[in-house]
Amino acid sequence: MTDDIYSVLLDAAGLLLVGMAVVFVFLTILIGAIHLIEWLCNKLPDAPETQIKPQVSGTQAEAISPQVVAAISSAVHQYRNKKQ
Amino acid sequence: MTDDIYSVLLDAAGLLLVGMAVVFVFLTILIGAIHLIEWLCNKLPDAPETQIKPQVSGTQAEAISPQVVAAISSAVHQYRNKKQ
Amino acid sequence: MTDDIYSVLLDAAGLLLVGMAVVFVFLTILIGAIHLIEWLCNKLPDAPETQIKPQVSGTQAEAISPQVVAAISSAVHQYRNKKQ
Amino acid sequence: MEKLQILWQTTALANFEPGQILMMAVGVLLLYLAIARKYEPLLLLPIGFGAILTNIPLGGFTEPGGLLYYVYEVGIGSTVFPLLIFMGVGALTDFGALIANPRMLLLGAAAQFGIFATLFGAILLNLVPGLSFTLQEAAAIAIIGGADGPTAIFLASQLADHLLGAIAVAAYSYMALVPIIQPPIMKALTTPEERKIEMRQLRTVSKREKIIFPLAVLGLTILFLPTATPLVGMFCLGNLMRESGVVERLSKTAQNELINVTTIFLGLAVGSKLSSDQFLTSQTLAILALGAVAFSIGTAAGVLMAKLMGRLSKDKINPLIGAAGVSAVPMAARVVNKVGLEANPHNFLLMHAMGPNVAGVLGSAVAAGILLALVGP
Amino acid sequence: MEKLQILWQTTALANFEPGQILMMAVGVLLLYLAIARKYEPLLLLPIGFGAILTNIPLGGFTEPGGLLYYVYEVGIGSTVFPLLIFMGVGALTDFGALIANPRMLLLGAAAQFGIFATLFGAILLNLVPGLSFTLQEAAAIAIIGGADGPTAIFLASQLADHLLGAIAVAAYSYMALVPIIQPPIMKALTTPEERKIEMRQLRTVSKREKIIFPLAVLGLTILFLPTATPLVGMFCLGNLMRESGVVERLSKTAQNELINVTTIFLGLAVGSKLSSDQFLTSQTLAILALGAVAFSIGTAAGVLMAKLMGRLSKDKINPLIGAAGVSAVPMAARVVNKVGLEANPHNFLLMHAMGPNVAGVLGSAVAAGILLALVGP
Amino acid sequence: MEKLQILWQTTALANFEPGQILMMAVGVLLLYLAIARKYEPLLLLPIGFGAILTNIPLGGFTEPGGLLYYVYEVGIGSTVFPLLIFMGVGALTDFGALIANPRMLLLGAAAQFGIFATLFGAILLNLVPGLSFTLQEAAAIAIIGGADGPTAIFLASQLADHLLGAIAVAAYSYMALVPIIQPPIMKALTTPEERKIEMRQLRTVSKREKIIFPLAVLGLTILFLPTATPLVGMFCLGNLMRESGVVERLSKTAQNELINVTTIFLGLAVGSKLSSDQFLTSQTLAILALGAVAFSIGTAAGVLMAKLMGRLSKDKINPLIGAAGVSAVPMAARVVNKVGLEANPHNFLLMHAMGPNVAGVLGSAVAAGILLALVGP
Ligand code: NA
Ligand code: NA
Ligand code: NA
Repeated sequence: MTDDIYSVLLDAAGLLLVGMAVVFVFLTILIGAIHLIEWLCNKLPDAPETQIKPQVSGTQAEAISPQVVAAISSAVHQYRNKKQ
Repeated sequence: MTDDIYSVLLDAAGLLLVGMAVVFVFLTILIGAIHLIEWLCNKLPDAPETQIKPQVSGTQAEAISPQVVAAISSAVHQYRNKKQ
Repeated sequence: MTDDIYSVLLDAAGLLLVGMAVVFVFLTILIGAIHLIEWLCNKLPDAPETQIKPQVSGTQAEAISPQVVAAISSAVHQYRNKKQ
Repeated sequence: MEKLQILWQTTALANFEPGQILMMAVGVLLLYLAIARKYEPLLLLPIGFGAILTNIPLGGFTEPGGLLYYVYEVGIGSTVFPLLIFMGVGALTDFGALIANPRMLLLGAAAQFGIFATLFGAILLNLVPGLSFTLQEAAAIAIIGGADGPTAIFLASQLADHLLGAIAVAAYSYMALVPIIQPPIMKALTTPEERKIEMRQLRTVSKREKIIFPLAVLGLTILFLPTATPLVGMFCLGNLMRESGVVERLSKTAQNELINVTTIFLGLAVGSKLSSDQFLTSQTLAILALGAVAFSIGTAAGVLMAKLMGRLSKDKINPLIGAAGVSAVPMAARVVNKVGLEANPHNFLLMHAMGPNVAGVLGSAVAAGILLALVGP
Repeated sequence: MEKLQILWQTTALANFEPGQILMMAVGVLLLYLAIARKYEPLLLLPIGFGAILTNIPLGGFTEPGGLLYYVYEVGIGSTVFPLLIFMGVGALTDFGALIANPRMLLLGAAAQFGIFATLFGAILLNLVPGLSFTLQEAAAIAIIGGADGPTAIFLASQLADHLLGAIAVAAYSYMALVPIIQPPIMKALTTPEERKIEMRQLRTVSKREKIIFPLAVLGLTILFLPTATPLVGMFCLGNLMRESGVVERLSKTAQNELINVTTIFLGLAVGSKLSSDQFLTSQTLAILALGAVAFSIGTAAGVLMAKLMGRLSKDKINPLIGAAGVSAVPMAARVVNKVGLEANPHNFLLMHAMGPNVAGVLGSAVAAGILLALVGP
Repeated sequence: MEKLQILWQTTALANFEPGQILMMAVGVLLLYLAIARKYEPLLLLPIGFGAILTNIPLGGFTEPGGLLYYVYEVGIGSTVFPLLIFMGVGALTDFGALIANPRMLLLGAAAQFGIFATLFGAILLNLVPGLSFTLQEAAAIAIIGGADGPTAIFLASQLADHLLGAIAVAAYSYMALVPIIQPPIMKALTTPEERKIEMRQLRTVSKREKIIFPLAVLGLTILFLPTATPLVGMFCLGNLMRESGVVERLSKTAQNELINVTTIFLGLAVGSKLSSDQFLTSQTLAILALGAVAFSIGTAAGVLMAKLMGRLSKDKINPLIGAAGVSAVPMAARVVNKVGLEANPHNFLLMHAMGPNVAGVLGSAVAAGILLALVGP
């Protein structure tokens, strides 16, 4: 019985060591990957970046739906009219 | 055959009586419960109520998404610019 | 073997002919249907049309949700207040 | 040529049965009512469309593998759709007027007389040769008198699946007809003086009362009527999300996207029960007639209860508001307001009618629970 | 150490098969096309991501219990996802330009020649050693020429499930490539004078016509082509919700939340069919080639039909608009507009091209119905 | 009278078991914490409500055919709900602060010590008479230390289904208690001088880096830890949709409607596991205790790691930010900011704490993958 618990405890201790080791190794590799990405992005010409930019703002503008814009202009107009 | 219908009719009449009785009893108890809630809410200090209030308006403000707000300010700006 | 392919090729050719024929017939009937609809709509009194119109604009207004309107008015007010 | 023959054999022209054509006409009629007359369009448009799709010869929409088959099994067979609609309705409902004047619950109770009287009436129809309703069928039909769509669909799907199409169509149609059905009854049972009565303004209700209310309703339902807890529970969850003020994004989702998506599919699923073999029966005509009776009796019972309460109460009660007890939120309350304004141009009854109106929702959910407990499967 | 070994045995490094690495590269390529080149990103991004996930060794995404397994079975096995997308597309489509000039339907019909000619071509490829397509497979591949994603997925899932990944990827890729594929064909088949032709302004279409139109389309489909009713029916439901004006909240939900959610899952589900064993075959290359052929033939047939109609008609017709008949809404119509502007800076063909463009959607749904009826299961 | 008896036998009053009453009280307590104290209301409100519903005598919510039964089987049994939430969280997460300072990943790694130490502690509790945890149960409990709701639910549903209710409740409760649990530990392990340290401003991160980052994370997970790919994959999909900028409407849907709908049902489904027979055990008390321990150890490990890194680094590091490594986004980062401001009113650590904070999400997903690989089914 106690033997059994000790074996499970050993298992758990193994998990503790292996788990923390793998977590650290994995995230350390990820650190390296991020540095690599930064290096690559600096290395590559900026052209595609600027190519993307204007269109990105375009899609962000799209995210504000036409109805909202319609609502706003109508609201602004109504507000203006009421004020006068 | 007719006996059968009469027995079902009796059943239906029973349902009519019991059903209406239970509906009335249930909703009458609920009337009592509402009065009890009112009494309790008046009895308890107002503190938690006021504690809730400011945050509630906070979450309501949250419900208006940042984009809507962004849309509005941009719309107002555009409108202003066009006016000038 | 080759016989088999020829029979499938014949099938495919048949599909080509029948398919295009049915597509054209179907869409030609639809052309007729659209003309019929136009004729019917012109024939029928305009009354129901005008009956619908005001309410339609009503539902479109509904599509702009009360919160958006609330957001707008509050935004306009805030904007006004900040300006002053 | 052979290919053209195969195609011809798959056309509807070669396979139509008269009943299917008739049911498609019913579908078109529902679309007409929804679009041109604006009768409960949110439900009747998808129901009408579903009715057309389900009656397409060889369309296979309601056979295993068909779209409507899945939608029905997943959404109504499981009772999930009506419960989600009920959660959304809970999130849309403000119980303030009822909490301010809890006696209005009695009007919501009285109006359920329409349900139980119609149940009795449906059983009476067994005396008519050719008509035959079991207690379960009668109960499913009677719930039309509750004037609440999701409650009717929930109960009908459990007590009399095969009548679901006719019951749902009747329920939504009569809810749309409230402005036509109710006023004559309201006027017949009240004097012009009674209709002119103005009512005392309602007290304001605190946020905390509104938060505790749905929990109290749930608690009482748990104690006394567990069979009503699916309906009442989801309704109270929606209402608690609304009033708690801490889960705004969940509450908005329940009120909008979730209820909209569910409404489209619920409508299609109900429409899929409008197949010719299930709808074109003498029972359907009886259901339509009984539904109208149920609505009328409920309205009358509500008005008479309001008159009685007015006599016993020291505060004046305009008996018109009893008519709102059938639920049909918010149409019935608006009709009360309109009839009240006709009698007295300064008499705004809308807020006072909202109390019995939401009480009627609770009342019919309670009635559904009773019917489930007593004649349920 | 034993634990490290177990971990190692679960890593991809120890289990990769070359095909999986290749398919992940395909997934990354699709992501690149979607993000950097903006090729139909709404679909190709989830498809590419799904392709990566499905090829993870020991990932188990497509085994029973895995996420993509559920998504595929629930959404595509049942055909529910493409139908919901089609409902949303219907709610997004304005048929005004087509109703104003119904002859444009002939252009939408002509462009379907791409489908049927490609079907014939796919069968011809059986003469090539190592390639073998059944009629069902050929029909599923040919539908790429319909230039309509949900239609292609719907048909492929029913006729040739195992080719679905390649077919969907080809369909969306070529739709994204419309601005590159179509202009050379359009210019080769037209003279500069023809491209300069300006067209008469379209009449305004009444609300009532727009409401009746989807019902007429549905009615004709029911009569003549019931196998097309799932696609056409859901499309018409969406369009009716849009045009009826009485169910604005359902229409908006179908156009936004519902179509967005479905798009995410549809893309993932399609991506889950890009497993190495199903995609890395000689058939896939043939599918890509046939898809390009189908698009090109459809474009050419549309343009030639428009030339023919221009000769026979008293109103002038710019033959460029025939190219929009392949559907690929609204990209093809925009391309027509652009090519037209190049020839004549005052020539705005966009509205005139919308007619054949939406006609192409109907045309390919009709073609899908014919294929289902004649070679379907 | 007989009918009244039948009704009485269906009431809760006649059927209550003490455990059910107790669990309903737990449900009410959760509602109180959610509404009055605003403890993670988005989850605890539906969980609390689900707990009430599931303990209704004869309510049948969790029996086959009941609403919560379906919701649980469809959503959690399949792991679909936590994965959808994770996708939404991915779409809500900005990795900019982490990419600008990738070493912060080490803090996210250190904080996972809370998980593995607690696993060991749970096994140690087997020495206490009456308590007994298998390795699988211990792992499911330990994940509470990951301070991430969907990760905890995902892992618990696969390793120890029967403990899911207690584990989810503990996870969300402790996440809500972060402002109470963490500050004393942070202050005990740091000197006032350390807490005053201001950190160098972060560099700006380009759009392209943000797009490639989720793909890199996915790639590494595929290579080294395939068992974590469901969680990490959906998270990265959400993040890629966000950062790619080309599928704005999908990203918004994942962040709003989809996550809201899923949250409602996930909460109800988790609540359905709070049945008296599964919750009222000595294990539950141990779970609550172990959860608090896990949180505390994770916080301490993060802070100590930050101190160590500060000694070894040439840039100064405020050790407080280590506490954010447990995840609990964004609460933990806000707590760091607050404690930092107390020590130095000019010290805004929020952005610096966001790095370890999102690193903690990745860290606990990685830890979950390790646990699945080593003790999984
Ligand atoms: Na009612
Ligand atoms: Na097409
Ligand atoms: Na964590």
